[in-house]
Amino acid sequence: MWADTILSLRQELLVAVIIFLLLFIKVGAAAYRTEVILHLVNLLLLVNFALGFWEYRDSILFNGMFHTNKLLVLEKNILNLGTLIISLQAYSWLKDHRQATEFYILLLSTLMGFFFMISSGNLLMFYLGLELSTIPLTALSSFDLEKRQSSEAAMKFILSSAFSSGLLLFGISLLYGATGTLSFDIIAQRLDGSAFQLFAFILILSGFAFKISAVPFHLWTADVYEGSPITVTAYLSVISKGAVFFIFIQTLYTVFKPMAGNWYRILVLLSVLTMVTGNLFALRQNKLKRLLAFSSIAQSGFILAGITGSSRAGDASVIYFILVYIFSNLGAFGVVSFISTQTGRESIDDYKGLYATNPLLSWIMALSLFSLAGIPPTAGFFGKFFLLMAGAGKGNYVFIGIAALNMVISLYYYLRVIKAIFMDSQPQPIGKLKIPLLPNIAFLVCLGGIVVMGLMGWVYDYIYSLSIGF
Amino acid sequence: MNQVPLSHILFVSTALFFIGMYGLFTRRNMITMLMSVELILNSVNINFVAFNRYLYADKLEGVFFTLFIVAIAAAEAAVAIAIIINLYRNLHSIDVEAADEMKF
Amino acid sequence: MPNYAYIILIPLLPLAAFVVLGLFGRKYLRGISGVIGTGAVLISVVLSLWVAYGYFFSVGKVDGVYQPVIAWKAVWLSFSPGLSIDMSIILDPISVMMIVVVSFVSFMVHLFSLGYMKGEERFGTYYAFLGLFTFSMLGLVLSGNIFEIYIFWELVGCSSFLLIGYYFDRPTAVAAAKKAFIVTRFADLGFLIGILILSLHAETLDFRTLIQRFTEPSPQLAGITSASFLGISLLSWGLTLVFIGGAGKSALFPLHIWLPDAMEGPTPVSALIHAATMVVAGVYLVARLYPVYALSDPAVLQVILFVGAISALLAAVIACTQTDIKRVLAYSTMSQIGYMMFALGTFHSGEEGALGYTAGMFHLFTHAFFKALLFLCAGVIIHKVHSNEMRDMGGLRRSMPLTHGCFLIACLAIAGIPPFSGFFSKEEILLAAYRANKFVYVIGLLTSCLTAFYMFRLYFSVFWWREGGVSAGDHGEGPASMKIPLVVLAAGALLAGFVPFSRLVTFDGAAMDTPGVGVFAIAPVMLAILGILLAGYLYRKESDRPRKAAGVFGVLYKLAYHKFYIDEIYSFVTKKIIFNLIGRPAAWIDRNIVDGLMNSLAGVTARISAGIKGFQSGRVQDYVLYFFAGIAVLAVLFIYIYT
Amino acid sequence: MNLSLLVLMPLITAIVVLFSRREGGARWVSLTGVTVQLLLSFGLLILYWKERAAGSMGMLFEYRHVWFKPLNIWYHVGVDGISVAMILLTAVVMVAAVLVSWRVQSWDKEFFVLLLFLSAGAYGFFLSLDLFTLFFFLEISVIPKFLLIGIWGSGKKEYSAMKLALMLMGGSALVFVGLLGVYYNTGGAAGPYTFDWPVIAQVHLPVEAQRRFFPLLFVGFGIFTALFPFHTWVPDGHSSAPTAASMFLAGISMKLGGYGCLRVAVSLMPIAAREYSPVIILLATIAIVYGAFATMMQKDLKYINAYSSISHCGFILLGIGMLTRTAVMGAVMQMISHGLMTALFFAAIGMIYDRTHTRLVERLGGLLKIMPFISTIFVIAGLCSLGLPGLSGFVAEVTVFMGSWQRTGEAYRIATILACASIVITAVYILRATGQSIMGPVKDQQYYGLADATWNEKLAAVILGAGIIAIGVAPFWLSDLLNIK
Repeated sequence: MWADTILSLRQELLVAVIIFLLLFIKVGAAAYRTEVILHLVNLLLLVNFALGFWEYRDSILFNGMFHTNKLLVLEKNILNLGTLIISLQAYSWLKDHRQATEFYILLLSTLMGFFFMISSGNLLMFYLGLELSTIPLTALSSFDLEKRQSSEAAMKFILSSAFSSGLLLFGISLLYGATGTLSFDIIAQRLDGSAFQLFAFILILSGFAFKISAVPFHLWTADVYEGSPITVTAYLSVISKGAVFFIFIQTLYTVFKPMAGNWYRILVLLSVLTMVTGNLFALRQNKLKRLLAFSSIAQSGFILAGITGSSRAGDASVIYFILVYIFSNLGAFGVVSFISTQTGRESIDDYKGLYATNPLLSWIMALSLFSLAGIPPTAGFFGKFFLLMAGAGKGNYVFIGIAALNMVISLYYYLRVIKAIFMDSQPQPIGKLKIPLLPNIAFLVCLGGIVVMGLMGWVYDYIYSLSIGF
Repeated sequence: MNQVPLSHILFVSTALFFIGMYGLFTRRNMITMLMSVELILNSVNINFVAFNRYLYADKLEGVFFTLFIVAIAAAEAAVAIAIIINLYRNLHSIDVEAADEMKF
Repeated sequence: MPNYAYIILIPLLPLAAFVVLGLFGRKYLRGISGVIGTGAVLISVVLSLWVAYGYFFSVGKVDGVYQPVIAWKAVWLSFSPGLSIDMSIILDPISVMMIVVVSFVSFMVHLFSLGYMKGEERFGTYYAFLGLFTFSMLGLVLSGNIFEIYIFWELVGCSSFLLIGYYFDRPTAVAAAKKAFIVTRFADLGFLIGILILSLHAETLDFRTLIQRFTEPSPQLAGITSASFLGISLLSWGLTLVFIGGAGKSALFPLHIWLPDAMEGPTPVSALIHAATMVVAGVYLVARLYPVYALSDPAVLQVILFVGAISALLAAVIACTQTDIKRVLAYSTMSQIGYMMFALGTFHSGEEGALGYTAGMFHLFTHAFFKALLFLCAGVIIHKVHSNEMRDMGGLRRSMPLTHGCFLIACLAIAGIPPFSGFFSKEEILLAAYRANKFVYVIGLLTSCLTAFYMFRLYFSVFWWREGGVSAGDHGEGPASMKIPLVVLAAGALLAGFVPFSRLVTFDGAAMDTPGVGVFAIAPVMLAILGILLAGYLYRKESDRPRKAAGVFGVLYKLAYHKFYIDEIYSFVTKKIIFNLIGRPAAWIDRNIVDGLMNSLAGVTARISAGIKGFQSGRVQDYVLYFFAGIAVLAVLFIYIYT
Repeated sequence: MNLSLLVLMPLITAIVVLFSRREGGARWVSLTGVTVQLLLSFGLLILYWKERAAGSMGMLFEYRHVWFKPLNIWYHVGVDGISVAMILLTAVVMVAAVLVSWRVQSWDKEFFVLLLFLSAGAYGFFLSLDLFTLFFFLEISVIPKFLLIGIWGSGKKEYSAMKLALMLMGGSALVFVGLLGVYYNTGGAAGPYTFDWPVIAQVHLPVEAQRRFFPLLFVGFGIFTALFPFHTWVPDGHSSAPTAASMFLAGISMKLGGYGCLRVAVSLMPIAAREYSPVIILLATIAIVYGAFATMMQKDLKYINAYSSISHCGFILLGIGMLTRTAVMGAVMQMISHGLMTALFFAAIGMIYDRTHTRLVERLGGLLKIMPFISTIFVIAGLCSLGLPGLSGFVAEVTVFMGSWQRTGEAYRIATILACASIVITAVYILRATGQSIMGPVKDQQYYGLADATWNEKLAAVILGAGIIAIGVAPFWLSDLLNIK
């Protein structure tokens, strides 16, 4: 019995263990060198990643509060992998940072929050997971205490997220009033698509939309991404977004299935708005972090397009895309963060002539951007293709056409970066940079993921075999 | 004894909700904005309790949810205050208008 | 039927010469390239004479009628069943006659060039081009397939372009080459479309089948005559367009403008291409399709008749006024070709109605000799005085007696004085014209008189006019390699008339005995002599009579001197209209409108993105406001409107 | 024969190039690679003839391997006559391209790697029988072009590169939507949805779907082959690109479009093709005539050739639009002929530019005296472009004309005649360019002493010229190779 619980909770528990370990280290004030802590954490995250591959039977704990099955384990593992990559990339930033331990405590508690959120079977559990992840995140985003922008970002983040969770809760309360329960399964049975429930749903949706930064709930994104430490930005843009997408698509496909007709239209609208706005804003950016922020907004537009497919292919393609997206986006963010920690330069113009001095970084950046733009043979191509393919399943080709054209627009600003790196030159280009071991490993993982993912069809097959849809 | 109908209570909570929102939109002071958010959360609490008491009195889900919300609101407030203080260190002001360095 | 396969060697040998010299001529074979080229052509000459002998005297006739023979055939490019470009060799009287003429004159020119072009830097290239031309011309005359003839037609044009532009560092030469190519290309467009029209309805590209289907009653003939465009039957369209192609190559009015300029090429080239062979390709083309023209569409034949007559007269008039020796010859060429053309035009369905056919071919045959001779003489003269202008010459008869003699023979021949070759062919033509159309006959007479006049004007002002002439730096009349061709050709010009042509080359292949020309010949000969005397009176001695005479004609003279301003009209049309009114706008539109559209798409996108940047105001309160607005809009849209 | 080898070979070569250490090792490695590739392609040709002689019909050397099973997406390759011809073309052009870029100084490794990558995309495209595979390879080819032009190009290279990349991506976006449309209309009774070309060719797509998706696919592919009015990337792109890239761009990449129009749009949606063919023919005719006139006004040799490419690719679209067997065959011939011709032309222009550092016609002159070889190949390319018999251009154009003429209807006839008329204009601008830059007196004294072509340039020119003449003198083997049903 206990063993069963523990095994089902293995990923969450291990993360919790790490957190407590770090707490003890901190409180015990034992003077460990930061490197040791970093290595320890990375190692344990790696162990956790390995645990994810251990197949264990599906189970439902705490009378329906907590679900777990192969799909969820996979999703958690994807998030875990992303976190691991980020922490590897952050190595050179953290190793001489005083509060490395706190950073990890916060980071991992958000991770645990996401874990609980995506395997929640109940609105209460969902809310707890969400907040467990949101509040540390806001703290993280002001982690550069002395940087003005950082704390400004944090302020915007906490206020708007508090507001959004307020609306989310209001929606939940209305839904509770309408159905009289908090457990997903029962809600699904009791939904009838009445105006009242629809209003509740829209409020809840706005909570999700805020997290995945769908237009018009996205406005915090750019500022927070720009202000926060790049590591946190990377985390926000892939892990947090990915996690929320996981739970979002699950709730849509299971809980709000009766309302499918309604939310399909809403999602199409949001998706178009998100893609277009994200791209249009990204066109004009000169700061790379901001550009990537808007590009990630546009990406969520594409993911929404995939969700609208509301088929197994839709679910599978979304998960697949998020996996790919982790590699590509972390590749790009990794380069940006590495360069900015080394030289503190973050604008596109600073990258002029980068290729002459740092070919490897340039190629990583280029491939990641191509993957984000969906250019073959990078994995991003397959991700985008499947998303829109799933979306087209509904036969709404105008929508898909708009999405396809948006891919062209997005290509423009990605190519601007490429142009700066490969074609332009400047008086004092970024000097030759030595990449330490751990970030290098992270880069290679991203690169490998970008290059080979598309050619390994079985990955998609596996995800598809687990995914849900109707 | 005749009791207050549910709709009245819902009206109160909704009013509270919009008051909070209004405060959030108009107040320049970050602390006040934070308080308005708390108002919103409290309106939610009222909702939960009311629904629970009036419609689904057999279970206590709503009430428990309220408890959690209160707790989390506290945590949120703590972090928010911390952030705001930190911002004040850098900005020497808690006027939200002052913090719009990053835009467009 | 005997095996004619070796005939393929006749065109292939010059081709081989072209390939070899083209690849190695410039570097390795520079010295002996001339010999190689000449040798190759010599073999072709022998072969073609052998073929001619065999065809005319031993095997060609089947029960008294010369049969066309397909000596060789291979599918080259097949479009659809029955419709394919074949590489085939057809033997019939005209083609056999033509291969003799072409290879013979070409050989003469090769020989002549040995001396004339000696020491040229691109000697090998020159012979390579000559080889290419000879190959293409022989291929042209042997073609048994209308598309095959078009192919060689183009190749001939190209090699003519290359040879005219041989002195490529002379801008005038380059311009002339361009002009020649483009004008003929324009005409060939007509040819091509004509081919498309004819072939589509004939459902074949093979000459014999096509002629057969269009001359005997057949569904194809019915189809093409019934179908019409702008009220004219497609058959007429097709034939006219094909004729336009021929007119372009043969420099008939109004497509003649390229020929005089083409004289920028080396003189032997002018002799070969622009006098004896290529320019008569048009005549040959019409002759090749003659049955169709004659039997199925007399209307087009009328067009041919008048175009030919006008060209003949016009060219003759212009020739009287030119002072550049080669240009005079060029215009006379044009005039003679006009002769041949209207000879073909004179078909009528009386007895001996096809006399014009024989006559035209006959004139083509004789003309080749004396016109080539004239050009080669001109070559010798230019070689000597280093100038094309008549006024730099004069009184050369002492210093170059041989040339003088040959030139005189040629002039008499072209003037149609018996017993020189030109006489016979011309008489036949005039006779045919007389029977067919009196008006054209008069034009013919007038032209022959003018011909005599300008030829002797040329003759006198080159060899007489003033005494002494240039003797400075006098290097005789060139080496033997230049003399021999003159003599041989002179002999040809003298004797070619006695070939019993009407027994060999006739419309229906059956022999036809020439009508006695005796009495009929008086008038033309008298006129010719009159012309000669007039020329002698004006140009024999240096005097200002010519100017006076010119003054008498006044405007006419001026017009003729400026070639009736046809060149100017053309250049106006091309420069002003085609370039400025079509080309320039097209380029402008492309850059500014079409491309501008594409760029403006990007511009609009950028403008929009600049326009909406205000939403990202940086104020968290605006953010939450938009957040709430978003919810409100969604709620309104999807709760009240969509349900 | 395992066709995937043709795709892998360039990639392997590229990898070897990456690890080639020695100075100038890159070019030798890539030369070897492309030569082997050329031999492979010839081997393919011979095997293909063997198979056909043995009487096997349909696609040959097919190979299927499941890629994304749940979506029924396969890696599926196979060849028919057309693809064999196109592959040969690509191989030949690639050898020439590597040879002419012998003197790439900066980042030569990257240059050759990108070039090889580009070619791999083209090979894959011509091989693939699964529409997904096809699209995959189609899009692969966009980015290398961008980098090649942007890094090694000349003039306003960034602008041109960006324009090219965006317009081509726009094209492939349309193709993408079209393909999805096709995919979702294959299923139903005929079994699961599929991208598999032979299968789709069997199931007849519903007419409605054809009407909706044919324009997307045709225009999308058409942008690649300079369909009016989406041709404006061509002049800038071609003229800014480095020589090898221009050769490949004009020679091969533009043919991807034509091939796609034929293989995907027309052959999968015959009904819609017939309905839309007047529009196609109209656009093609405009492209032909208008392109030719626009060319007449150009002053820069590369612009001249680029615009003439628009006009010539018009013939491709015209032939495809006319839909008669002969016309389509002519279109394919034109693809191959134009590929060789324009590659040769760009090679010659590149050589001239390397030496004189100008491409402006009025600055050049009398080159025939100084660099006879280069001038000769320039003239040959020009003559081929104006359709001189004995060179490939004539064969292709004549076939297109004959085919178009067989389409009954006065409008079609007029379109054909206009197309024919364009050959005169072609003659005009080719001869103007030749007359001014190659012939005439030497304009600039410092041109004296400029060297003629080096061995590698000569080799490149000879290879391309051999192809041109082989087709021009003996077209029957080509027409046998691509007998279109």
